[in-house]
Amino acid sequence: MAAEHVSLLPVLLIFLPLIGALLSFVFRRRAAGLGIATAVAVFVIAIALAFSLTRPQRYPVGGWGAPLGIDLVVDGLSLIMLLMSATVGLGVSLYAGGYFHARPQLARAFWPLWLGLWTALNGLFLAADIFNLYVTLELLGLSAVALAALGGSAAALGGAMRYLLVSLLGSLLYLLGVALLYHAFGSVDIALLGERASAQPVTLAALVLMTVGLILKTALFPFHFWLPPAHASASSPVSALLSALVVKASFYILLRLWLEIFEPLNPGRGVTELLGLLGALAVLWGSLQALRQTRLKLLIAYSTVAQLGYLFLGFPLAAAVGPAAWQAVIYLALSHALAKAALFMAAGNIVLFGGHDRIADLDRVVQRLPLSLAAFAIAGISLMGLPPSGGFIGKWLLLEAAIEAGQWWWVVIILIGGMLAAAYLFKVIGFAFTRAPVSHEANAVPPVMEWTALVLAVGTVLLGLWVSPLLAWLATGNPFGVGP
Amino acid sequence: MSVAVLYAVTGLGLFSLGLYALIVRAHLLRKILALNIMGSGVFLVLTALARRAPDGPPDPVPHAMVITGIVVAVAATALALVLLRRVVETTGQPRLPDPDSE
Amino acid sequence: MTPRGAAPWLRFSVALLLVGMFAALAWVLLGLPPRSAGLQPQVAAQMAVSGVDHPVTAVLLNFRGYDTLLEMAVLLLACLGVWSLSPAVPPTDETPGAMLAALPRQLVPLMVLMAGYLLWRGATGPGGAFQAGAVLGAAGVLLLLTGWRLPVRWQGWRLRLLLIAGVGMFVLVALAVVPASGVLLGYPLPVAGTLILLIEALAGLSIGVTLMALFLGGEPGASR
Amino acid sequence: MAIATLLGWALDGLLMLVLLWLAWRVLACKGLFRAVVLFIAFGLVLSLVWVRLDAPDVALAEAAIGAGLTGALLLSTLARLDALDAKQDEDASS
Repeated sequence: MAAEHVSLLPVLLIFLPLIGALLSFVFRRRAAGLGIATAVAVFVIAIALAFSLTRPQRYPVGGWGAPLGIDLVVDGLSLIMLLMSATVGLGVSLYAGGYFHARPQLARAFWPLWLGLWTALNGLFLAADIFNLYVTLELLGLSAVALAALGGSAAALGGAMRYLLVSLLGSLLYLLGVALLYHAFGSVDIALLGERASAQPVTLAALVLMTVGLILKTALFPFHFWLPPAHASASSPVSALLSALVVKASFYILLRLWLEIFEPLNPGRGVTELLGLLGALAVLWGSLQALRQTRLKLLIAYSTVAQLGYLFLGFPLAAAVGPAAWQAVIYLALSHALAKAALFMAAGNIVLFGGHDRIADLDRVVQRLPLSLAAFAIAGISLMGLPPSGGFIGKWLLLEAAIEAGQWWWVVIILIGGMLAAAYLFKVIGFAFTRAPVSHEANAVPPVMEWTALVLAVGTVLLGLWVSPLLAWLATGNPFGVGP
Repeated sequence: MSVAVLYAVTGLGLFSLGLYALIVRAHLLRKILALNIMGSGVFLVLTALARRAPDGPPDPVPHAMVITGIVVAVAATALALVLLRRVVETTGQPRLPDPDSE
Repeated sequence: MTPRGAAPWLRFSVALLLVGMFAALAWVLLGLPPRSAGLQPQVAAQMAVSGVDHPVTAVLLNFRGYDTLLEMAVLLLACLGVWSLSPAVPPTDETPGAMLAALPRQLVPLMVLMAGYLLWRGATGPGGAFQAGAVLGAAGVLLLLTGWRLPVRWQGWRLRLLLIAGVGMFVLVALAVVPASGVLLGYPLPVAGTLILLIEALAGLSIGVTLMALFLGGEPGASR
Repeated sequence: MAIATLLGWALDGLLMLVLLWLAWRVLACKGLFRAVVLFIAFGLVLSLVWVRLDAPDVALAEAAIGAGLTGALLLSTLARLDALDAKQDEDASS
């Protein structure tokens, strides 16, 4: 069978959370403890994988190998995504330990669902097989929807229902693309498809179906309509997971398919320009909508719509200048994950503290929840793209790519997006300093919830300082393919 | 043109009909039915084209994929139906709330 | 009560768009090579070392067993989602009518027998864990329809253990074979058939119970 | 032989048309109960199609899960929705 030694670490990243989900379901009194233990273990294994991975690895499940069996692949791109989910996942787990402590009914549903979602995420980032990706997508979608509905309010249920319909529609469009590719080229393995696929109508049809399905799930403008209600009305740890991680998963699949199957076929400038244009519109529309919101969590959710837009600028820029644009995009995705998780956690603390999230009535939270406000402000710096932060590095790399490509219009979009982000974030911070006309109840916020928000926010600063090791990890196995 | 391909085209027809109803019909139960019919359409494309094997038995891999798909579909449908029930219980409406009305 | 549909202009443009999509995709399908064996030759070549004699079972439980494992997790998580969303089903003292009670008494043992047969048959012909589980689930639904409820002592952790038994056994086998064969889910050939039957038996049971639980809606007997 | 082939073609053509017609009725007919019943019929016809396509495993899964259990789930949901409606009407009239 496999002659060379293959590390079991990637497999553990899928199976540990799955086992954790099963155990926390059966032993529900111990669910929180089991969940946090699993989260720590997954985090440690992801770090160990990062330090031990020197070249990309292919893992044939069952020993069959593609095309008959299913392979798992880990390279720099999957590694960065796994690290992202491990970091945010650990943070959210600790935060959820505090958040659900007083809500045992919700806790018993939260832990197995969240660990199931984590299984799906890690499985998705490691998959090398488009049908296996479909199964992980469904696992991800169903657990995300169940988590989004957990709050139980009319808004949460309606948001979750819409999310479910969109998610299933996206999966079916994707699956139809899988059917076409399989029957045209006799394999569902991404690498084999990359070798066999040629520029013909069936490939183009699959490209269109899968791209539409995946941008629906990634909430790219104009398919963003489902995201703000679902993300804003979920309970706060869930909002953090959905915005930081779940929407990145479908973008990751799109990027993989694009890099390994579709881009080498040169589908034409039209496709990349269109995706870039939608991304630019998402940046503008999402930011303007965020500015209009009167509720804190909706504002953060619209900011996600805007920030996801930047990721799609990678398509036209990579077509012009190559892998540098994708480096920038992945850096932005990573920074956004940490920053957005921190923002939703801080917002969750504010909601818990004051019992509402009306921005105008924040009533001097800065004095009363200084740590959460600090987390909000630091994460905000990264979202605006100011130094020293991961968001700054990402935008800087993206600007460089745009200038090198001589496409100044993307530069304008990136700068306007940054300014709008500053405007909507300062609006929140401003109200946090002022006294509201009516004062209100105040509930104690467990310290762990404040600290996890702050640590993740500080993480965005570290991303701004640790640039070269991260870019070196990302380059493992040359995922963005500069020539053969 | 073989029967297998015609069945696959029928599958596309089911997919398109389902998608039309998913967009146009407002009642959530109708939308859930529409998604199920779309799913059946995709399964039909997968299975029908598996029978293009020259004289041999059909390709079993798509059959396995479709069985997986059927189980996933019933899981999704069960979750959707419970959500539908809860939406009706909380809002009194069997349709999606208007996203703009806060 | 019946919700209004979309506006006529919207209906018309959607219909137009979808007719276009259908035509384009149909044209694509007609352009595919009329003959293609897909992966059938590869499956046939490896059947001897798969541990079973039926190709679809070999693909589901061996060649692409990892998909099936994750798919059972999907079913389990859907059940979890359903439980988290709906109120618990209280223990009932409802007694089914004589006619309704008689029907399942005849049918249920027959269906359980059929499930067992399908499971065993899966190794050599059409059948297997999913079909067996579905028949078991249908028997359960029939019982539920006549007012039968799970005995109280089987609620709680015992029921949850039944629900996870399928995925749990799959995970256990997947990891347990690693020292022997060096890869995840790489069954050593002499025991491949036995391991597959073991996984299928528990998977069928779990699927049956999960489908029953999905039909019941809420978690039986859970305190709220 | 030729007659058998011809009959096969006719049966296939009929199944395709019935499938499309049932799908259209499920999505367009008046009344949810009727739609659900038609959907179950759709599942049963579909399992015949799987048999015609030499996919007996899929046919078994479809008949048991696709038509049977999905149908049962849909019917029980419909019953609960009707109960909810009735309750709301009472609330409104009181």
